[in-house]
Amino acid sequence: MADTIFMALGTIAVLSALFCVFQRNALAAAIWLVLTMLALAGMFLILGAPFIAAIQVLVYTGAIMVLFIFVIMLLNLGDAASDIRGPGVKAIALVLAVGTGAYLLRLAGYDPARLAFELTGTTDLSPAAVFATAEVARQAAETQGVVGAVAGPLFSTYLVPFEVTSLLLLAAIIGAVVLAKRKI
Amino acid sequence: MADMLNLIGYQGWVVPVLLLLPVAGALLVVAAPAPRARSIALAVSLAEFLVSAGLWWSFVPEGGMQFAASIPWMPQWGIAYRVGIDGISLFMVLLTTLTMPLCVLGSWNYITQRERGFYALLLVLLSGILGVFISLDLFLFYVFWEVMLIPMYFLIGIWGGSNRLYASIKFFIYTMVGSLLMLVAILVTAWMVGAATGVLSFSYDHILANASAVGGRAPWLFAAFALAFAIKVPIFPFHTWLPDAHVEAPTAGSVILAGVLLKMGTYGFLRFAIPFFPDVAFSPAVTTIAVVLAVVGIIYGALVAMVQPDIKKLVAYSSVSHLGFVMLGIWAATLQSVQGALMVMINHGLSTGALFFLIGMLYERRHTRDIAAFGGIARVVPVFSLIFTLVSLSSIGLPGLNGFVGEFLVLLGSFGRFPWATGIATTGVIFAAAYLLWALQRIIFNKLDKPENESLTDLTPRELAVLAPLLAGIVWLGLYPAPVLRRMEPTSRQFVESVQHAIPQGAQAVAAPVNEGHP
Amino acid sequence: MLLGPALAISALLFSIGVLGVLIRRNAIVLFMCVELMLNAVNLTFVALSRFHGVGGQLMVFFVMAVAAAEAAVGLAIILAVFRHTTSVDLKTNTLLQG
Amino acid sequence: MYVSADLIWLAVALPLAGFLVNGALALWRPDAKAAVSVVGPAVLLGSFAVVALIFRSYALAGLATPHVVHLWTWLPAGALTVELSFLVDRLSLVMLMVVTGVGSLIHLFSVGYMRSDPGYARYFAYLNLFVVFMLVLVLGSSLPVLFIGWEGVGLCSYLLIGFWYGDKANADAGKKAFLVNRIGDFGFMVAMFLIWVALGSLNFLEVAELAPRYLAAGGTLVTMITLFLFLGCAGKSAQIPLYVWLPDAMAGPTPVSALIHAATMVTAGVYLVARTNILFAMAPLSSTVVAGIGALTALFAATIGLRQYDIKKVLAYSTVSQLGYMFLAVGTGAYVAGVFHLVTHAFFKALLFLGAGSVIHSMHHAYHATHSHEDAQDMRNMGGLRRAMPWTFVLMLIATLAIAGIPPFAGFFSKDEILAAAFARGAEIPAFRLFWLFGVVAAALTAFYMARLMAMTFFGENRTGAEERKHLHEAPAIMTVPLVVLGVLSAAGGLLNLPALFGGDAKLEHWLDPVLEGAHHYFPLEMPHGQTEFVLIGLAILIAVGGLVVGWRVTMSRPILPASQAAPEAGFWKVLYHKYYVDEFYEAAIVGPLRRLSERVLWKGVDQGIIDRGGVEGSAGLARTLGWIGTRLQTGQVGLYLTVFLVGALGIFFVVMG
Repeated sequence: MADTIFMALGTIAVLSALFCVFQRNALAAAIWLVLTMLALAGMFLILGAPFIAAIQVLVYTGAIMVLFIFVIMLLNLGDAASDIRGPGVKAIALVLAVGTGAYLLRLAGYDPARLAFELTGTTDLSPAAVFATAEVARQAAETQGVVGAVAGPLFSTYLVPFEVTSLLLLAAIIGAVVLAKRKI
Repeated sequence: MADMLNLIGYQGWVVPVLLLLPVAGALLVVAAPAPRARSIALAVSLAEFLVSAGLWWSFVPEGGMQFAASIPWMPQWGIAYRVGIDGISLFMVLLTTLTMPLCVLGSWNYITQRERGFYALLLVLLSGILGVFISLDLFLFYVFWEVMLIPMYFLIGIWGGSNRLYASIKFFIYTMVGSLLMLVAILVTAWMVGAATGVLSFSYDHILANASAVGGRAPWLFAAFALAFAIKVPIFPFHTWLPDAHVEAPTAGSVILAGVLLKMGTYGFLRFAIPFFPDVAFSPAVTTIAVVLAVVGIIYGALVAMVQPDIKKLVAYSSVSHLGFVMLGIWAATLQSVQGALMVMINHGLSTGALFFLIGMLYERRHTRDIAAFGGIARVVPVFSLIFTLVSLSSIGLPGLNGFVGEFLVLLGSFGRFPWATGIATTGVIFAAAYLLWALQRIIFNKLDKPENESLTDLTPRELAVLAPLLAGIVWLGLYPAPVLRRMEPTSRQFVESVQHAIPQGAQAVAAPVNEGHP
Repeated sequence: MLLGPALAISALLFSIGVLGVLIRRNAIVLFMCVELMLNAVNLTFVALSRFHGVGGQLMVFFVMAVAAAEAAVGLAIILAVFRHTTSVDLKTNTLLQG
Repeated sequence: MYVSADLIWLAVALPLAGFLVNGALALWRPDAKAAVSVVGPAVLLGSFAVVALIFRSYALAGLATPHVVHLWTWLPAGALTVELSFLVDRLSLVMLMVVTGVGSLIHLFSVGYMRSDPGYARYFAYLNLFVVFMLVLVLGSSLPVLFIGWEGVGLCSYLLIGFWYGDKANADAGKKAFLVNRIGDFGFMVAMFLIWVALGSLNFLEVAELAPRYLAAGGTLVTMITLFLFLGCAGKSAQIPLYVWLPDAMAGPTPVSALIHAATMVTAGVYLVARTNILFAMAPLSSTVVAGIGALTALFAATIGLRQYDIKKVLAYSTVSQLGYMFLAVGTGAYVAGVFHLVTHAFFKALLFLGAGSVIHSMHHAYHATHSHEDAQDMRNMGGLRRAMPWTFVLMLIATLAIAGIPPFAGFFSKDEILAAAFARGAEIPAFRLFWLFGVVAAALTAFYMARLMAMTFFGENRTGAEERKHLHEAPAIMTVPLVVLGVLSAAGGLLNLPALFGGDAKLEHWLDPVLEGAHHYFPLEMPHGQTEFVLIGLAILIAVGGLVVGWRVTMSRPILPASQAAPEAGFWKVLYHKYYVDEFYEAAIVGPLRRLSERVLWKGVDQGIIDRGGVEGSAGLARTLGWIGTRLQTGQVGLYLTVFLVGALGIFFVVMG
């Protein structure tokens, strides 16, 4: 059941992404992207990352995409003429995109067993044994709750990156204010 | 006097005080109100000079380093604060500390903008230069070498003449190219010596004792060191930054540049490049190149100086000529020539420094350095003219004044080894007289035919105070250089003896035709 | 375990993002395509976090923070450029020309 | 009273003190002329007194050994130790007497001559300083110490020639003198280096002792040393090819010409050869060169003197010519004759110059009084001055007879001795016969141009101008008294070294014997005796008298026109008048090309062109070009950047990850 929903969501995500890319109207493209993101949030949920799913909805769809839409509307770009490049560029782009996709799609063949083999170099161990620590973490998450499982490492192992992120955001705020203001 | 200095433990604290006092003074200058900056700078530089003056008595005329100290800095890489003074650096230190208060006093009214920055940079520069002459750790040496470069760049770039940006960037890039190569050479030398001896250390003594460990790389390392120093000296054809830098720099900058900074190049040869790699330095090919370039510098500098319309440029090219004598003396590596080279270094500092001061004083009055703008001013400014003549004569090398002592010893000492080159170099005395006397005539003699020169005022007491110490030095070193020569003799002897093994015996044969029946 | 499908979807989304970046001239849309690519990567992180522990999820968290910062600054830049040239078309905006 | 030679420093210190006092006055109290008038000559008279007393003590005690007065150590550098010390011996004492004696007289004369000049104090400061350096030159116990004086006198000469520096010509002349001397100094320095390399000492006494031991007589080394030394002498003593500065040096005040450019400084070269006589004696080739150059200069300068109109220029070329005689003497090995001629020449040439100065002084006043701008030194503007200036006329006549070589005046004996010596040497080295001939011809020319000078100046009609004539008058006593003293010396100076033939005892010869012992050994000279001597003397007198008569006849045969009305020179006279165009040749062949080379090739070409434009800016240009190529990739099209970026990223992926 979960697999089916996952595949459905995946299909929605890919299709709406395609619409987003080929949609002439910037506003519409943004709406299509929102749909992709929501689909992704659902997929995160299925993949066992409820916290990420939540902030995906909150931050991406709720904050970032709203910002995009806000800017698009502010600049009144809703019905601008087509900004899609000519056929020559399109052909090159298609080749590159397909190349990238073909290269990356090789990842589709991965399953836990192969992952375990690549990590350990033997087939003796079962994936469950190899990924025991992950299993432990998942079990801890179940006892600690959705947020607790993430919060623990975030404030211990990843404390420094976390703090740096806060600095980055501060810098971004100042930067955005400076750039956007007409006169300082 | 020496006993009295020992009583206050002079030997122990003099070097750190010399290095730190100017930096502290610079901070004080920055913190003080702008009109006070020059007084503070003068007080600090005078104090510095008084502190350094004790070296004269406290220094024992023996070989080896004195006032030495060593404090670990980055022990894992063998870098330490290692300092010391010997007969070579003693006079460079004294020359520097003597020049600096004069520079401050000479800039008294010349600098009217951003005084604090100017005087603070001067003091930092003082510290940097002293560090270069005092440090006995290659890393420390390199640090000071760069520390010195930056204030100089700003002195030219901010307080310079109309074309100052071009000049300062040219100066900076020229020096930087050389010093980066030197850094590479320092690192490679230290690393290879460390690999061979098992002790990674930037200590001068350690590297000097084991410099043979570099083996076949020696020519490349020598070349890197030599290029850095050659640019600084400057040796033809690396000299073209000098006229531009001199012309654009403010008076104090020119004085320091000519008086002290150029000596860092020759000092580098004497202290590092040659003692580390004597076999390379005195190989026939390198010797030929060095001596030819030295002689070319002497003649070329003098000839080009002769036709300069700008007084400062004229003096700048004359520096190229004078420093050629130093290079010749160093490469001849006889006791007389090396002592002579050291004397030329001191003398050039005194007389060229004085010349730049005089030109600066003229510039403050007329705002031009064009020789053609003057003429006949001896009538309106007799004291200025007298001093200008005296200093020019010192630069020409009139016996009885300081310039002669150095040139004479260099040429006398070099003649046995390079009779032809020395003979050609001796013609430099003719050209030196030509360019300076011609300039002298066009500036202070001839008819007073420019009305704006009629109202020139003669030197003020402050300006006389700037020139008096230099004039005293010019006359004193000309008539009684013995105390100076005696203090530098042991170190010079050490240098000569340490490189003697590297001088091929065949090279001595050059002097053979004039050697029939030498005692 | 959905690893393979998740990675495949991620690859497709990423390629679509690349395609969008290459064929669009509108700076804002181009920017959105970049976001799309970031999301594709996020999917990979989450999918693999099931095997490598919670670090992958945290990485997604950081990516989002960076994306947010980037969006804020990037859009501000676009606004500033638009104010200057009244266009967000990259063809007419060649300020980066050397 | 015995005065120790140790006190000789006092003779130097006195003029030095005078220099300091006068120099200070010149800077701050230029109007204190009375003080200057006292201090200037007094210090020199004091110096003369010191020297005279020491000389007397030496003579009475019959001391022959040199005495070294050590002052301080000048240049200690390992094996080289140059002491600043004075060497008092018989040779230096003779020179000291001349320098301080003639110097004192000229200082006294200057009091009258320069009194009205605004630079009076400065003048005496320079003059005192000159004497200081001249004494150091004479007294220096080693080559470098002598070199201090050598260059110092050059400096003072430079300052005094350009004394009236407001006129560019004067400043030019001073500079020219210094520069030409510097060429000579180059030779001097190289000679010092050679001596140092060969002998390891620069001290005169040590060199004299070591040279016979370590140098091969007639060898290359000693020849090179002496030739380079002679180059120095040629510069200082105005010999071919470096004589050109001396005639121009007449731009200085006339007493300066008398003191520096006739009596003392220019004879320094002769003194140096005499001082290092042992080296020259060991190098016969160099000696021949010295004598040859000397003889040639004597002749060459004398011919130019024939056709000059400036009274000082005539005397200047005459000086060059007489210096040539001195070099002929020392080159011949007749060092005593050289020194003897040096002394007598100092007397009569100083007298001639001072007399000329007296004439110019008078002429100048006359023109000044009438605001005329005629040339006060041009002989064509003079004539008949014997009436206005009888003292000057008589004294100059004595000097003329002395220089022309009329017995019993001083010049006759010294010149005759030189010619006799050259003739005698001719027996050994034939070239000397030619030199002798040059000397004889030059002697005739000397008599000729001196007769011309006297005739144009003192005889005939006065051509100064009707109004100006009234202002011509004899010089004041302070100027004529020194002239009288010099006149006595010029007349009786021959007694110093009266040869046995005339019943004398050749005092100077014996006096200098100890100094010249070594030279006599290596380069012995047998002077002619008996019949040859008589013939030579007769010939010399004949030539002198003949020259005078012809000179007088030729000059007086035609009316002389004042300078402003004179016709331009023509033919060979023109070549002589223009001094063989040597100055023009030097300018065109050496000075000009050197300046153009420096300016156009070295500075503009090499420095600014190759090094700066090519090297420095070339490398900057290279960097800029590379950067420009880089900018071409920066189209500003973000799409293009992205495409390129993706291609690169994919490429890396495929290559690295397979």
